[in-house]
Amino acid sequence: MQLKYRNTHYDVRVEPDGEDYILTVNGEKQKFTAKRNGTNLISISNDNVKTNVYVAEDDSRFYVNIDGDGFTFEKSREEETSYGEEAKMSSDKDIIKPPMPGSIVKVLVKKGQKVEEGEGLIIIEAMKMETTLYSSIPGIVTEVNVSAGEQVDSDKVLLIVEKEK
Amino acid sequence: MQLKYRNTHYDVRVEPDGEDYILTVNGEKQKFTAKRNGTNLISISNDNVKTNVYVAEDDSRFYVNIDGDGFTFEKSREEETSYGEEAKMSSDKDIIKPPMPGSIVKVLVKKGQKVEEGEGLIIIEAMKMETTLYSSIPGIVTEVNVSAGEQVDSDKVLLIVEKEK
Amino acid sequence: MFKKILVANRSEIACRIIRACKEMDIKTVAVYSEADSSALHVQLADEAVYIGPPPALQSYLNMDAIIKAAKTTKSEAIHPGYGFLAENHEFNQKVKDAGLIFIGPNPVPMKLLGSKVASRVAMIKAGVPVIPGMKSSSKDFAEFEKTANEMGYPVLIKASAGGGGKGMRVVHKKEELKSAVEAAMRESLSAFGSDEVYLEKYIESPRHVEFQVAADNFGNVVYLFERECSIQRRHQKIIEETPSPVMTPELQKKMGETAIKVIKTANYNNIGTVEFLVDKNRNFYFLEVNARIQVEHPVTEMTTGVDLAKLQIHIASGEKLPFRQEDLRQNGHAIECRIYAEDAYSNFMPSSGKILYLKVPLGSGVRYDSGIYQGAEVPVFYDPVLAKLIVWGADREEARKKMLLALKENVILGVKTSIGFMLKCLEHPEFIRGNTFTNFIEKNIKIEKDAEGKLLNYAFLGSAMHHNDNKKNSKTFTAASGEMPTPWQTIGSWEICTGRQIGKGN
Amino acid sequence: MFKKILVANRSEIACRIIRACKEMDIKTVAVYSEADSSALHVQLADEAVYIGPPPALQSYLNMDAIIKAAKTTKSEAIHPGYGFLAENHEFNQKVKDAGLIFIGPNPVPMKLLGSKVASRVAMIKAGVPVIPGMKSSSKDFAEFEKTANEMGYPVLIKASAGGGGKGMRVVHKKEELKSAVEAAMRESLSAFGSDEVYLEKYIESPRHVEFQVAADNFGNVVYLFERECSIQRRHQKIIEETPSPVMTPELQKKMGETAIKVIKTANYNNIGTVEFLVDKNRNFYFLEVNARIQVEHPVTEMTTGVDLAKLQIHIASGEKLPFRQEDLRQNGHAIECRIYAEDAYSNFMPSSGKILYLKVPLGSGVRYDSGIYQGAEVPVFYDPVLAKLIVWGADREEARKKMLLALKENVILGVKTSIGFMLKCLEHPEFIRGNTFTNFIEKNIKIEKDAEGKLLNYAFLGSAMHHNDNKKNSKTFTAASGEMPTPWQTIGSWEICTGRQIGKGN
Repeated sequence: MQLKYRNTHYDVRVEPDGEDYILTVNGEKQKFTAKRNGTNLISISNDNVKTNVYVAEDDSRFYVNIDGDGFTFEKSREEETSYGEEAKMSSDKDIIKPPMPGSIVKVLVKKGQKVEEGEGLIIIEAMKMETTLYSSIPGIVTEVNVSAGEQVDSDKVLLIVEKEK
Repeated sequence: MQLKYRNTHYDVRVEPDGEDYILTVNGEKQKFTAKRNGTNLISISNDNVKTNVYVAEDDSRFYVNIDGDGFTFEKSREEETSYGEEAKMSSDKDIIKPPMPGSIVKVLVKKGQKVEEGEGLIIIEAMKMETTLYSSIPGIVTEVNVSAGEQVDSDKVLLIVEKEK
Repeated sequence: MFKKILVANRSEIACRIIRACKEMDIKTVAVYSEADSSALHVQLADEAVYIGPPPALQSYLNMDAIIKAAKTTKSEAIHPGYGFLAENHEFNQKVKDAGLIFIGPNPVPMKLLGSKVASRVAMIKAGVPVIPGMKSSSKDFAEFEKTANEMGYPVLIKASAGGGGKGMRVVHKKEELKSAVEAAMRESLSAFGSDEVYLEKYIESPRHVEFQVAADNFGNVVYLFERECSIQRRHQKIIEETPSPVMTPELQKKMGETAIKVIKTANYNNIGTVEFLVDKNRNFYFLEVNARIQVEHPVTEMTTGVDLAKLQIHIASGEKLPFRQEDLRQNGHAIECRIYAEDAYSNFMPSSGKILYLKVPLGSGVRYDSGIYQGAEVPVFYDPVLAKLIVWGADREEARKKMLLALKENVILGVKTSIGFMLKCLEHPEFIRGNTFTNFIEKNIKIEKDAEGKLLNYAFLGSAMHHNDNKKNSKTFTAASGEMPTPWQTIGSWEICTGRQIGKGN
Repeated sequence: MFKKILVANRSEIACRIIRACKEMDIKTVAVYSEADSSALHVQLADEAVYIGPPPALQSYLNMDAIIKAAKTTKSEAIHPGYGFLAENHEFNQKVKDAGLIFIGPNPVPMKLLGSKVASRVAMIKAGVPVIPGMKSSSKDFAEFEKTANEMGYPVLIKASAGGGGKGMRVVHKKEELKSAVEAAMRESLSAFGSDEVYLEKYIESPRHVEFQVAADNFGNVVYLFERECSIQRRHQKIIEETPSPVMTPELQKKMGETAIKVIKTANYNNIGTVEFLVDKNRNFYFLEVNARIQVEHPVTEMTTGVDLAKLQIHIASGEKLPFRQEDLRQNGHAIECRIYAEDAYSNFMPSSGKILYLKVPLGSGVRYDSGIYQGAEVPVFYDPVLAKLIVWGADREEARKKMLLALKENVILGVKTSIGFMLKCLEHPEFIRGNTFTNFIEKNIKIEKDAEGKLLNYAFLGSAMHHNDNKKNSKTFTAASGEMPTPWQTIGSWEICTGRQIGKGN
């Protein structure tokens, strides 16, 4: 399956090998001793030392906890395996969506405006805290879909910044 | 649905009635305000006082907890709705099965032996405790399927006592 | 300090010990039988070693397999918990012989105290008050009969190696004596590997009051006050508390010092419990020493602030006691309820199955020492303890109220539990008054379910709504529940008559 | 004593108060917004009243709806918890005017102390040491600029009605002042309904040490010792402990008596918290009084044995304090970690979602004050607190070890949490040494995820195995996960740059 973790894509496969499991990540194989140990618990043994990996999933993500360390993996669409294409896209275009539903405090830029990498675009309030969303690329604001005071859902595209061609 | 609780059968149906629910038990109707309040929790309101009913089910039973009071309901086979027939059967015949897997300590009766109601039939040890199983009817032991020392599962028929015809 | 400890136990006490080790930066090794491969203690430990098939004799009582597991994993010490091999002096010696540390007393005092009879004799000699009875165990039934006739009924049959009510029988009439002795021998053999039983005078309506003691390897001994454990069913404690409602500063001092005398007489080291019966006139009789950590140790921890599991490990590693008698104080009141998988309304018949839903009780002053999790299987092979619920309050009434609330919040679905029954005990006016005697349940609690028209309807409504939602939400549900039941699931039923068994349903 | 109390709050503190009431045999009424209809506090209360749509202004800040709910349910008193209306003196007065008891101080001292500026003035007059700064709040930016220029940067903008870091901004340079004042005003308005902010000198690397006090309606005042709450992110406490590592008996007595002076000066009643900053030379400055129960109150409860929630209710019902200063004692050490739904690696961005899996931490000395359950939704509308984890140990190091273990055992899947981040804090040598200053995180904790090759592979393996098992076990799974994602779920990503925001990522 295709997972995305911190903006990197991983092709992850696992197959049983006797009592063990072969994990293949981006083509690289490793062997582990592991067993399911409860509804949401996989225990992995290495040199007789056991690590408990707690896992849950919903439609779009895996949530993992290992001794207090959390990992969230986005599930990628299975069809969308051409990494190069997407990477190019995301570095050419910055689609700004809110981290969670919230309300727009202030829009800091206008359509057509030139912005620097790291420039603040919009201030959003969610859970009683203000957060500024920044552009990850230098470019031109090509879309502004919200205005101050608006309530927005987390899949709403607030703004798009595109690199000048 | 058909439920069995403490050797009594109940025909239980529920249907929504606006925001409320109509519960029909053995033909008698009552109206309740209730709502699902979590995966295993139904909250029932009566005169504004809320009672939390926790429920889980498996293939054969419902398990219910209300403020520490436990209820276990056996699910009856849907087809088997003729109560009279079954009641007759069970009062004519006592099929002794262990309450849980365990090992037979001692068989107190022999095939063909006459027994009184409440007479001890067999001693079983489960979870490190000895328990005697008694006959619920007076009759004749018509089957003895185990002997001392044997490990038995909970669906094993240990003994059958039948009323003399 | 040890680097790695093997915990030769299962369920809540194994988890308790593993957590203590983790806090001390000691690695832990769990052992498990086939029935426990996904058990909570296996999840929790750093390593886990398989030691045999489900029956305890082949796994948790399998000395060689356990010692081998300790050697293989390079463990330095073995913690036995309670039950199983905890008070087996042979195992204790074998552990020593294997070059490992046994976390508990030395084999010699353990052997002495492990024999209820030998310890009685030693304590009588030392001037400790004991209950009249047989001087030693016997296989000669005539001897039981003779002693019983001399002292008069009722008498009590006890397993010399016993504990937890196993192998124990009260006999009220001469005619019941023989079958009671036989049953006690069988139970003792199965539970402890020894069929030695003996007989003593049965003291009616006493309190069971025990003193926690701690002794290091340098002769320092202290007591950490008492626990009252009078609420018992089938002679097994189910509700424990400290302080005891009957305690006075004078009695506490006197009993505490007697407990120290017992420990010194036996040359005992590490933590242990000196059990007494207290009669209505506040006379107390030495019963026995439990040479291990007790199920009910948390109530002492909650009121003294001393971590007894860690203390065991510190003492076993050769450290001195970190306090003197005058440093110890009781603070507030603690109560423990043992949550068993059992059906209080069928003679406390153990219940097994899968934990389909678990709601852990929370709140201030609430402690939950658990051996289960949602989804866990409760196997039939072992003691049916699921968890222990312990609460602390500034006084007894606050603790009692807290316990009522916490019991109601502790929802366990999938097996029958003793929770509802314990609520009845704690709500009883005699409990509130502190009138807790060992016959409390027999005398005060009706072992019948109340008529519960309203609740039953609520339960029906909840079940039906839950079922309908399940049907809606899961396409697989119908298939799963539509399996053909075996004829035995639907035809007939088994019955267990209560009240005619020797245990008398208490 | 009251027969019925309405709890005008949500999440863990509402549950905490409801449990206290239940132990006192007081019936409870929960209120809930549309987003909370299945929330834990609603489950727990005896009754529950709907008070409005999800936004707090329309529900938990809706005074009339709440007072109406209290009247309708025949509640005699309202407990406000913390946050929302807890320190709103208008609400306090309205409750009184409606013929109900407000469980907290009287409106007059609340109004005085609720204004940081007015209380500063009063305390200066009484001889209590305070931090230099503006005498009152202002809407005139020039006044901010003038005071800042006079005292020199860095300065701190604070909401007069504030608390929990809301509406607070540190300003290091003149150019940043204007936008900081504006942002603070907006935040304050949205969080507290008032845009009054003021400015004071920013004391670098202080400790935040606060004293719990209790005052009855008869002039009796005691302090229940201190809590150190220096570990903060975004100016909000996340780890609290007692005793403070910096405390000495002399300093404790001096600060405690100053706290009592503050309380008496304000004519304050019921429980409250007097906050101080302590600088490197152990000088202390009065900051403000929190006229309510604090998030971190459990560490005081664990070390003194006093139930503060119950004490609030006793005092409000007109009872005298049940103890004098000399009866109170600190016992052992307690630490609290606030478990927030937030992403420590994205500037502590709040996270919302569904709790897909919850494993409550257990063990001796562990308390979990929770507002969630497995299956619960964490709404986006409120403070993202999920639970508070509190541990008690005989000393600081034992408590710290216990907290590390308990944090690791507290598995919450479905939202991001601060657990991993707090582990880093507690494991840091400076924390172990007790060097806890308010800039602890900024100075010591790298807000970046470590390279974690091995763990990442473990996480992949666990995810893949879990996914495969799910596929096998559920026929509905494929359908559910096979939904077409929107293009936005897969194309592109949003970014939040840290370190450039006024909050500076601490």
